[in-house]
Order: sequence, then structure tokens, then C-alpha cells
Amino acid sequence: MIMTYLEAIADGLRVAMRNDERVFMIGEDIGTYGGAFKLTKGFLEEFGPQRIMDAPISESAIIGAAIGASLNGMRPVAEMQFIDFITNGFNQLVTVAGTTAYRWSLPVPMVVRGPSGGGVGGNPFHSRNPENWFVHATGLKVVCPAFPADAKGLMMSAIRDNDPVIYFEHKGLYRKIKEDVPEGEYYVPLGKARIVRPGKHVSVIAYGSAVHMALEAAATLEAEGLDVEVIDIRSLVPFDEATVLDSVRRTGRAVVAHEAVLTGGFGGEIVARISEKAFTFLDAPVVRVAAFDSPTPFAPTLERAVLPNAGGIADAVRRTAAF
Amino acid sequence: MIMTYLEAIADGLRVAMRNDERVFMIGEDIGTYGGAFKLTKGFLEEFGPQRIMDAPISESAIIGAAIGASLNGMRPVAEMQFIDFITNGFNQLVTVAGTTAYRWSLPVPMVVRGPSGGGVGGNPFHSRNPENWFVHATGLKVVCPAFPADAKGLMMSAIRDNDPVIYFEHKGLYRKIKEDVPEGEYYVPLGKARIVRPGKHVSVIAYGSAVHMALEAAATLEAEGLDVEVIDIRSLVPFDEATVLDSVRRTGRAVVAHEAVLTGGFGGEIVARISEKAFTFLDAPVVRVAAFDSPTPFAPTLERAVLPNAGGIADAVRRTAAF
Amino acid sequence: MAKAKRPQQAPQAPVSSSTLSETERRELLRYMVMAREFDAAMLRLYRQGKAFGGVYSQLGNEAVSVGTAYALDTKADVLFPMHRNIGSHFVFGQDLDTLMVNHLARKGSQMRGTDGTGHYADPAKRIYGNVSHLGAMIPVAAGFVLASKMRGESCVALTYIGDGGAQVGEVHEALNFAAVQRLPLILVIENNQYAYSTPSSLEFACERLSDRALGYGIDGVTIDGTDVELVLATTRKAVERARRGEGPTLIETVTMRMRGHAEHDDFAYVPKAMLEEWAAKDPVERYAERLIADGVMSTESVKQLREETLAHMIAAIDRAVELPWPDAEEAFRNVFMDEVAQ
Amino acid sequence: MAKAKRPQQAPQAPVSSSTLSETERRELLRYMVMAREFDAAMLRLYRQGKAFGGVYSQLGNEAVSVGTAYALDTKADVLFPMHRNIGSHFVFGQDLDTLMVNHLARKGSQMRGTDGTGHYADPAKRIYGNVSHLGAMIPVAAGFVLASKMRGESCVALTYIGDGGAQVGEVHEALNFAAVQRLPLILVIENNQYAYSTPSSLEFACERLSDRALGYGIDGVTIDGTDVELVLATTRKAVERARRGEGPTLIETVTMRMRGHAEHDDFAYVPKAMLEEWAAKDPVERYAERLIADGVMSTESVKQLREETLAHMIAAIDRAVELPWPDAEEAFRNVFMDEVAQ
Ligand SMILES: Cc1ncc(C[n+]2csc(CCOP(=O)(O)OP(=O)(O)O)c2C)c(N)n1
Ligand SMILES: Cc1ncc(C[n+]2csc(CCOP(=O)(O)OP(=O)(O)O)c2C)c(N)n1
Ligand SMILES: [Mg+2]
Ligand SMILES: [Mg+2]
Repeated sequence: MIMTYLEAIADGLRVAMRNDERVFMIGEDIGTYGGAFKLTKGFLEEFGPQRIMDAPISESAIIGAAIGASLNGMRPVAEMQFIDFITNGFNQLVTVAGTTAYRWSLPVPMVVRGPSGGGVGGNPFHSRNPENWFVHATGLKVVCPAFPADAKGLMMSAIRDNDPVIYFEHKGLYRKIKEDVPEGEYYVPLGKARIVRPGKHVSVIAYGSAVHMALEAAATLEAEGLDVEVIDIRSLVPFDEATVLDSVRRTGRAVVAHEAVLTGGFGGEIVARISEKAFTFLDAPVVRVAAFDSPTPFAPTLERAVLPNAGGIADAVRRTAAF
Repeated sequence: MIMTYLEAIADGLRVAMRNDERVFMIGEDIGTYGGAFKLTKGFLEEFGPQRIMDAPISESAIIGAAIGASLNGMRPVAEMQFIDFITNGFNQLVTVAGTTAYRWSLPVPMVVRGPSGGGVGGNPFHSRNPENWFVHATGLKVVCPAFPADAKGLMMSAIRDNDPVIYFEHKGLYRKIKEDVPEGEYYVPLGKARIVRPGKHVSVIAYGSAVHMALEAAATLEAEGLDVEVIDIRSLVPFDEATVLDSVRRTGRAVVAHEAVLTGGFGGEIVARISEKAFTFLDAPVVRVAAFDSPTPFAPTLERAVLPNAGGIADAVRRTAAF
Repeated sequence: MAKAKRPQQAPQAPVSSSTLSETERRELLRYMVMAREFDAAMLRLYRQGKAFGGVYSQLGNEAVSVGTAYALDTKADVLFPMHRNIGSHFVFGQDLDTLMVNHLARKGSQMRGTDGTGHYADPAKRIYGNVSHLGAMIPVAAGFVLASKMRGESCVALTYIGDGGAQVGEVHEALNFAAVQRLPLILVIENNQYAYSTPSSLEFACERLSDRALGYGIDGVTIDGTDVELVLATTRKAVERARRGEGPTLIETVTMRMRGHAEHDDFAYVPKAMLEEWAAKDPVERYAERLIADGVMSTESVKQLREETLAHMIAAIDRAVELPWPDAEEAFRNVFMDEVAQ
Repeated sequence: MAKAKRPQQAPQAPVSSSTLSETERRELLRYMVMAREFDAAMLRLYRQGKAFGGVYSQLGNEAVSVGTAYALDTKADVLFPMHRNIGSHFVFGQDLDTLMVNHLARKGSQMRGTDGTGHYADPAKRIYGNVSHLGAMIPVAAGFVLASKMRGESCVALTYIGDGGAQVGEVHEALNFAAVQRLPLILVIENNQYAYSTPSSLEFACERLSDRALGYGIDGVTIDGTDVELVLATTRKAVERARRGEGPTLIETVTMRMRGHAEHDDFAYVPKAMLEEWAAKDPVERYAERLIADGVMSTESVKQLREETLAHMIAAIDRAVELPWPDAEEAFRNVFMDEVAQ
């Protein structure tokens, strides 16, 4: 069935909730209102207020309650109305959720999900891409889907997983990206990258919104005779190093792209792995394309200026190819 | 005067407080008790309870109050009793402090400081090295001194700086490292790396406790005929890319080391910059040495196993040199 | 261990005869009308499809933002407004064009386009706007007046939070800290019955949000937030306490959010009867009627005030909305202050 | 707007004649003695230089941890203890050797050496230990019983926080959430006058920490934390309310921390007179005397109980301390559960 990215996420949640009584959702305005982005529209009617729980504006309590419920046999999915507000529940995630398996050998099967990303005039407080904070926290799995089918399949896998998973949705893709999505149960394993466009000249490694920029760049470059391979990481933790290295070993050239700000981001991690483990295969330096190191500004002129885009990726690929 | 790392930090704070009435400290148990590590011993007596303010156990209030006071003409220094508890004030730092200059063009001259790091049996909640979270937050300066003189000089610069600075002290160095420290006012500029040991075969780029591991490794390797250059980054934001690139361009080989966990850490950033900007100078892949991706365990056998050490750096240098 | 009960509160004398001067009363109405017509003007913009970002109506909250801010010394005190406090900006003397250009994030905005709405700061006007994260600025407001207090200056901070936002942990930490340090901080909890779509019953279980004052050892009171003179009188007492060094006050103002959370929200979840009930208590209409009844204003002068104000608002918006967006280069500046200095 | 006052609380009838059985009373004393002697044994270890990590004395808190935990159904309810609640572990049936090996993080620890002290979890014993970050486990405890409630199971969570830790934002969020959802959660605020070196006057400004209950719409009470039967009776009422679906209760127990924050701390900042005053109210001595006076125990049997308990504790510690540290490889396992499964 053709679904938008948003519909596919909702479908994954719905199927998981239908199949498993232990799954419930907790968040702000997810019930009667159906969520700030209407992602859980109809959920309250189907699952009732106990399983679609409208919570007070208390991100720590929401995440903490999800941890506690998961320690007691449930599989909660906590929504952050915007992923930016995860900073208010940060301690619960990094201090409690991410250390429990290690300390207690007990599963914490929970998902924290919410809209991340910029490009929609969200202002500095509704546009963050904070995934690398959690990559660098230990004990948390981190997922950033770019396509509807993956979004559904990764959601279902995240819910079935026995570790805490932070699931970053990109709000700019919610209604923009559509594709055919398998119905019913559908699982995409965590920790597997996907070559979304095979190519032989340069590997572009990306995730989330940057995958679409990369594909756009690849289409442009095709006309210039450059055959770009685009890899969608999909899951940052666990990270599918093998697929990335294999691609770079074939092409000898790589560009790494993400929407998050450049410095201290996950792009550095990818480059470090490539340059350590595929060094002898590299014919050019690995180049990163990412947001300028600033908060995401509000005015469209400014926001466009700081965020990465297809043009920037295309330029980086050209430079890499020409090296 | 010979001072320990801890004494040098205290001296920097003391001199800054004597010179500038706007400087005050806020934290838990910093007054009567003189701080959990006795770093502020004698401060209450000298500066009084208003400038050495014992606060409730409320990291958000402490950091938030520091932001507010800094917006109103003061230069607060907020102590986290252990830097791990910064997760409870995370939102204030990344959402408010780090975005204020950008949004309001107003200075937020504040320092948040506290003991970080492992190796002393601190358990998973008293051992973190979370500096890269803040590097990746935008608008926050990040300092990680390794030596007493630098610790003092960077502290004084951090207090004089007009931006929020997070100053990571390594608790394992507090009483272990001593050296001659200039008396009175002494400033080490933020954003300048330092070559602590010149060498010609391999560059080791490190910060905090890893600098001492690197020096130990360099001493060992000298006997093997390997001349290692050790660079102490000192300040992660701003980052002195030039000094690092210059060194790597000379040696052609680099190892990057930090005590923080490997994945998603600042090491990736350093490697990415080197491999993008000094690619043609590299004779070997850049290798990272860092902690295993887990919480820092409590038992000494386990803690030793996960943390990086001089031996690990020496091995990495040998491999790099032999490549 | 009986269910904890609220302490006796001094009954609120219905303010039958005003103790305010006619000038003051006219000013109160004028500021409320400004808030009201600002809303109308923004709504018009939204309907024209020219608004960008959220448009948060403050309809029904005029008496709270105006009555509270009017109790302050706008030359010495400091305002940390929230998203439905446009009235407070006017009381603090914010000039309409500056406000609009900031709000709409156009070229010339004090935020250079990095942000919009009421998030701006204008130190000269003693206004420090909010961030989106609810409650995050309350510790900051506390720290601001802590600094004043350290220097022996008299500066009271006035800030706000919603019935929803009051559940954020930082609110607790900030209030407690301010109480311990006896800071001159006034926190107004604007209980307008809803937090986005969430009714109060799902946000908290206490009877009155001012009941929280007891747990901090500070003064707390719950008042009708549609009566501007009551709001003013209550806040004045809080200001006096603050100036006497007696610490923070918590004021819960009870009102109704008369529109959606923002304009995209059709607020279908709000019972119609509730809106009707509160429409009858409209703070602006009622105050206008009262001033007319008291002979302070004429029907005609009220009508004229409203029309002129709306016209002004629309004109200022129209001026602002025609301004260009800030230059893209602004995006790359001022992440750090040393860049500002350059 | 008078300073908010505490609601009238039902006067606490001094428990003159006990309503407990002799067996219950003997058990209460036994658990308190275990807590007391555990302390003594750990102190001995510390003085021998064999302790590794912090040694947090609970001296003076025996009646709180034992009296509260004893009110629960240890087979159905759940314990989220804090760092001075070793007595609760004993009430929940934790076996001495397991406790010690966990505490000292030796080979065989349920935490595999990843952590020590009372941070372990033992689901079979229905104990979920704390993390160092104060207050962080209160939302987790709330979520735990939320899950039970969803499944229609009766499970009350008992957890604790200090007079200092109560200022953490998460405590506010968790209590409010639990109140809204009427969760069976009992939060004991252990007011032992100090938070590390910080006296209560710098932690909060309310008269009683139980005054915070009103602001959540839940029950709250402040009691003498040195009277184990009062603590038990109070907690039993809270448990009954929780089981009836009436939601959380806040119990403030007033005691004194009779030693330093941890053993490295000489607590010179505590006035001697204060310690002397509280020493006279020693919860263990007083209860022992009372049981002797009531003919439930003899002086001799109390003496014997204490000596035997101490000997047991020391023996268990000595066994544990001789165990090797866990193997280094443990460090590389279980970061994720799929590794556990492997
Ligand atoms: C910490 C945080 N969580 C969630 C949000 C998203 N959010 C914005 S406004 C709002 C509702 C606010 O309700 P209330 O505090 O009652 O204020 P009102 O809008 O009714 O004036 C929510 C949930 C936020 N801004 N900050
Ligand atoms: C969030 C947080 N901040 C700071 C600390 C450091 N710390 C550990 S115990 C303690 C004092 C606790 O006092 P209290 O809550 O009264 O408990 P008590 O030790 O007196 O039983 C402090 C400040 C911490 N563990 N967690
Ligand atoms: Mg509201
Ligand atoms: Mg205490």
C-alpha cells in the first residue's frame, strides 16, 4: 500500500499494538488530539486511553515511566512532541535506560520517538538532529529512517527489540515521501544499512533527510557521467560498518552526509571508521556535508543557508571524484 | 609555584574572584565543606556565602541561575559535584546557554565545571567523559585541561570569556599531576593546542587524561626508536585544527586518543578533519584509542579493561608506524 | 493522614470600587485592547497565509499579562514573558514596529532572523523572551534577580508558566531555589484549562496550582484571571513582598484559552459550553463596560480606542510583513560572542 | 494572600500501646538490628582499608527503612531503595551473602562488577536498586507500578528520597505524574537534616517537606522517623490507600544522619549538640528498651541478637571481601541485551 512516511510510522505502531498487548504509547497530546502531527490519529479510539496515554508536560516522567513499565513486562513507546524536548528527559535516557542492561542484565524494551530535523521553519527549538548525543551515550540503540517502508519496518523491530531504542523521525519527510509499504507485520532489522542506489564512482553515506539530498545529487550527477552509490545507514547503533566499508572499498571515494551540525556529529564517526579500515582503498579524502555549527535559525533565508542540501552534496561528490 | 592540578584550578578560580567582583561560584557543598574534592577549601572564608553559594540539589536551577546571572552582569562559575550530574541540567546548557548569543547577541559569560573521568572506581555514574555532547550542541565552548598550568590558565580565560564554557576537570589528575604554575593572573587562550612533546615519527593527538597516557607511551617508544609527537588539544571548542594538521603533515602518521567512549566521540571529529585536510600527507590510517563503548564499570578489573591506557596507545603507535 | 487540604486563604474582597486612578484604569484598558487587537491582527495575517511559524492567540489572557506587568516598575524590574503574554510587552513599553519585526523575524529583527515570535530579548526594555522549552526560563529569571540582589539593586522578575508547563521539573527546581534564596521572583501560573489539547485533569491532580506554594514556603494565591484590577492588586502585593526581601510569590490566574493552542488547531476537543461560559467573562469587554459604567470612558471612546488600536496593529504588521527576510549571512554569525564583537 | 499555611493535620496519637503482635515486634527489632550491625560491619571494613567505593552509613535511619518496608507485601509489592535503606533490603528477604557480593562488587555479583553498593536489582526479591543520580528512579518506580496497574495487578512501589534529593526536578515530575494516574506509589522523604554538608535550610524553605503533597493533590504526612511502629502504621495506611486506588502518598520521616555523608566525611559541619540530641532518640536502642519494658524481649536476648547479627554480618563481609573481583571480560558484555542472550 502507498503510504507517506508518517502513515508508515503510524502503521508500524498500530500493527505492533494490535499484535502485542504489552505495547502502549505515552506522550503529550497523542490521545484525543492524535498528536501534534496527527500521527496517532484514531489510536485513542482503537486502543483506549490506557494504551494511548496523554501525559503531563514532563518528559522525564514520560521517559522514566516508560523505563519502569518496560522493567515490568511492558513495551512502551514514548513520544516526544518534538524530539528537541528530549533534552528535558536526557538524564533518564543516558543515566538510567542506557545503563540498565549492563548493570542489571535486564531488558528495557522501550522506544522513544519523535519528530526531529529542520527545513520547515521550526526555529532553534523545534529542529534539532541530536542523534549523536545518544550514539555517544552507550547502551542506547539509535535509528533514523529515511523511507516509509524502512520507517515501518524499523519501528516494528525497535518495539520488538529488548533494548531502549531512540527512533528519530524527520518531520520534513512526514508528508513528502511516499512509497509502497508492506502491510501487516514487517520488520527491518536494526543494524543493517541499505544501498539505495548502487553506483561505482563515489559512495555517499547518509541517513535521514540527507539520504534524499544524496539521491537528488546522484540524479544530477548522473547527467555529468558520475555514477554515485547512495547508502542509507538507517541505524546508527548498531552500525553496519561492513556495508559501508565494502562500498568504499569498491568505489575508493566517499562523501558522508547528515543534516545534524557538522562538528562532533556521527559523520566524524563514519569517516574515522572508513579512514582507519579502508585506508588503502581510498583514492580521495572523505568529505563531510552537514549543517553549519549553529542552532537552526527560523527565517527561511537563514535556515536554508545553514542546512545541507543536494547541491552541497553534489559539489562534494564532484570534488571527491576529481581528486 | 608547584601546584597539583586541583590546586591550580583552585588558584585560577581564586585569582579570578579576587580580581573581578562579578565572579561568583554556585554549587553543591562548595561552601562550608569546601567541595566534594575540597577544591574550594577556604573559599567561603575568603569570599563569603554570597559569592560561594551552596545550592540545593538542583542542577537545572544551578545552571539556569548561572545563565540568568550572567545575562545580568555577573560571571558565575557553576560546579557540578560530579560532571555526570550535568545530565540533570542538560536542557539549560544546550537549549538556553548555547543558543543565547546566536538569538540575542548577548553574552552569557559563565563557566560550568566539575570532575569528569574514570579510573578511580567511580562507578557508571561518577566516571563519565561527556565532552562531545557539548561539542555537538553548538554555542558552547569546551575545555579539557591536562596539566596544572594549563588548568589555571584555561580557567582564567574561561571566566573572562563572553561565552558559556564547559570546563572538564579530570578527577584522576587532581592530586596526581604537579608542576610549576605561574602565580597571579595567568591566561592560556581557548582554542590553542599545545605540542607537549615534539617528535617526528607519529603524532598522537589527545586531551585530558589521555595526554598523560600518550606521554607515557612516548617514553616507552623512545627506547624502541620511535619519536612520538604528543599534542594536547586542551580546548575542543574552539578547536585548533591548524596545529593538529601541521603536525600530521610533518609526521604523516597520527593516533587520536581520548578517555571517552569511542563511538560518536570527539576522536571521530579529529580523524575526520585530518583525513579530509591532510589526506595526501598520510602514510598510514589514523587510528583511534578510546574507551570501550560501555558505561564505566565499578570493579577495578572491569574498569581497567574498558579504559584506554598507555599500552594501548603504544600499540596503536607501533601499528601506525609500521604501516 | 487525611487527604491534605488547602490552607485557609484570605477571602478575596470583590473589588467593587476601584482604588486606581482614572489614568491608570484607562491605561489598563488600553493595554488590554492592544493585546486583544494584536491577536486580531495576527489572525488576519494567518488567514491571509502570510504568517510563518506558530500564531499563539492570547484571547482571554489580556487581564493577566497586562494586570501583572502593570504592577512592576518597568524601568527597574524585569519581564520574562511566555507565549501568551503580548500584553506584558506593551506594558513594558515595547514599540510596535520593533515588536512586529522581531515577531515576524524580518530584516532588522533584534534576533537577526535566528528566531521569531515573542522569543526576542530587548535589554533596554528589560524584556527577556522565552524559549520553546516550557519552564526553561524560570531558573534563568531567578538567576537574573539573584545578580541584582547580589549588587543590592531592587529588581523584581515577573514570569509566567501554563497549567501544563507547571509540570516541568525545572519549574520545581527554580521555585525552590528562589524560595531558599528569597529572590524577588513572581511566577504567574496561567491556568487556562488546557495545555494544547490536554485538559487540566490530565496535567495535575491538585485542586489549585497555587497549593504548590506551601511546599516551597512561599506565598501563593489563586485568583480570577479575567479581572484586571484584581490581577493588578494581587501582583502589587507580591511586588511589595519581593521588594521587602520576602521572596517569591506564586499567583495562579484562572482563565480560559479561547482559541486553539495555535491557529492550526481547531480546538474541537474543547466543550462548546465551556467556551460560552467563559465568553461571558471576557476580560476586555467586562472591563470596558465597567469603565463606562464608572464614567471613566464613554462607549464611543472605547469603540474608537479599539478601532484605532486594530488599525495601528494592522499597519505595523503590514509594514513588517513587507520587509525582506534577513540576509542569509546572518546565519553564520554570532554563534559565539567573539564573533559578535568582530 | 497571607503566607501559605500548612493544612491542619490529624494529630499523631502517640503509639503508647502497640497493636502489633509480639512476633511482628521482634521482627521489626531484628531487621533494625541487622541494619545497624550492617553499618558497624561496613565501618570496620572501611577502617581496615578494604572498602572500595563509598560507605554510606544509615545510622539513625533504621526505623524508616524497616518500618516502611515492613508495611509492604514483599511477594507482590516492589522496593526501590535509596542509599541509606539497607534495612529495607533485609525486610524484602535479601540474603546476606547475595547482598554482600553485590555490595562489594565481587565475582558472583548480580551486577557482574559493573556497579556496587545497593545499586543492584534482584527481580526475584522485588528489589530494584538506585542509581547515583538522586531522584532518577522515582519516575521509573512510577512506571513500574503503572504497568502493574494496567494489567490489573496489585503492586505498590515503595521508594525514598532525601531532604536534599527532593529538590531534583524529576521528583516533581514523577510525583505529579503518579498523582494524575493515581498510581500506588509511596514516596518517603527521609529528612535527616543534611544533604552531604548542606543543612536543610539551604535545601528548601518550606516548614515540612510533606507540605508538597497538597500541590500534587495527594496525601502527605510528616512523622518522627525514629519510631518504627509509627513509621509502620503510617506506611500501612498509605499502602491501604494505594491498594484502594487512591494514589500516591508522601511521607516525610524526620531523623538525623548520625555520621558523615559517607565515611570519608568527618561531618565537622554538624553541631555536636544536634548529634547528642538525636542520639538520645536512637531508634534501635529505644525500640529495644520498649520491647524489654513490654516483656517482649529480655535484655539478654537483645544483647544476643545484636552480637549474633554483627557476627553474621562480619562473617558475610569477610566471605565476600575474600572473593576475587569479577573477570575482566565481564566488562565487554551486556551493553545490550542481545549480547546477554548470546
Ligand atoms: C518541555 C516542553 N515539552 C513540550 C512542549 C510542547 N508544547 C508547547 S506548548 C504546549 C502546551 C502548553 O500548555 P500550557 O503550559 O498550559 O500553556 P498554554 O499554551 O495553555 O498557555 C506543549 C505541550 C514544549 N514546548 N516544551
Ligand atoms: C542529581 C544529583 N546531584 C548531586 C549528587 C551528589 N550527591 C550524592 S548524595 C548527595 C547528598 C544527598 O542528600 P540527601 O538527598 O539529603 O540524602 P542523604 O544522603 O542525606 O540521605 C549529593 C549532593 C547526586 N548523587 N545526584
Ligand atoms: Mg494552558
Ligand atoms: Mg539528607
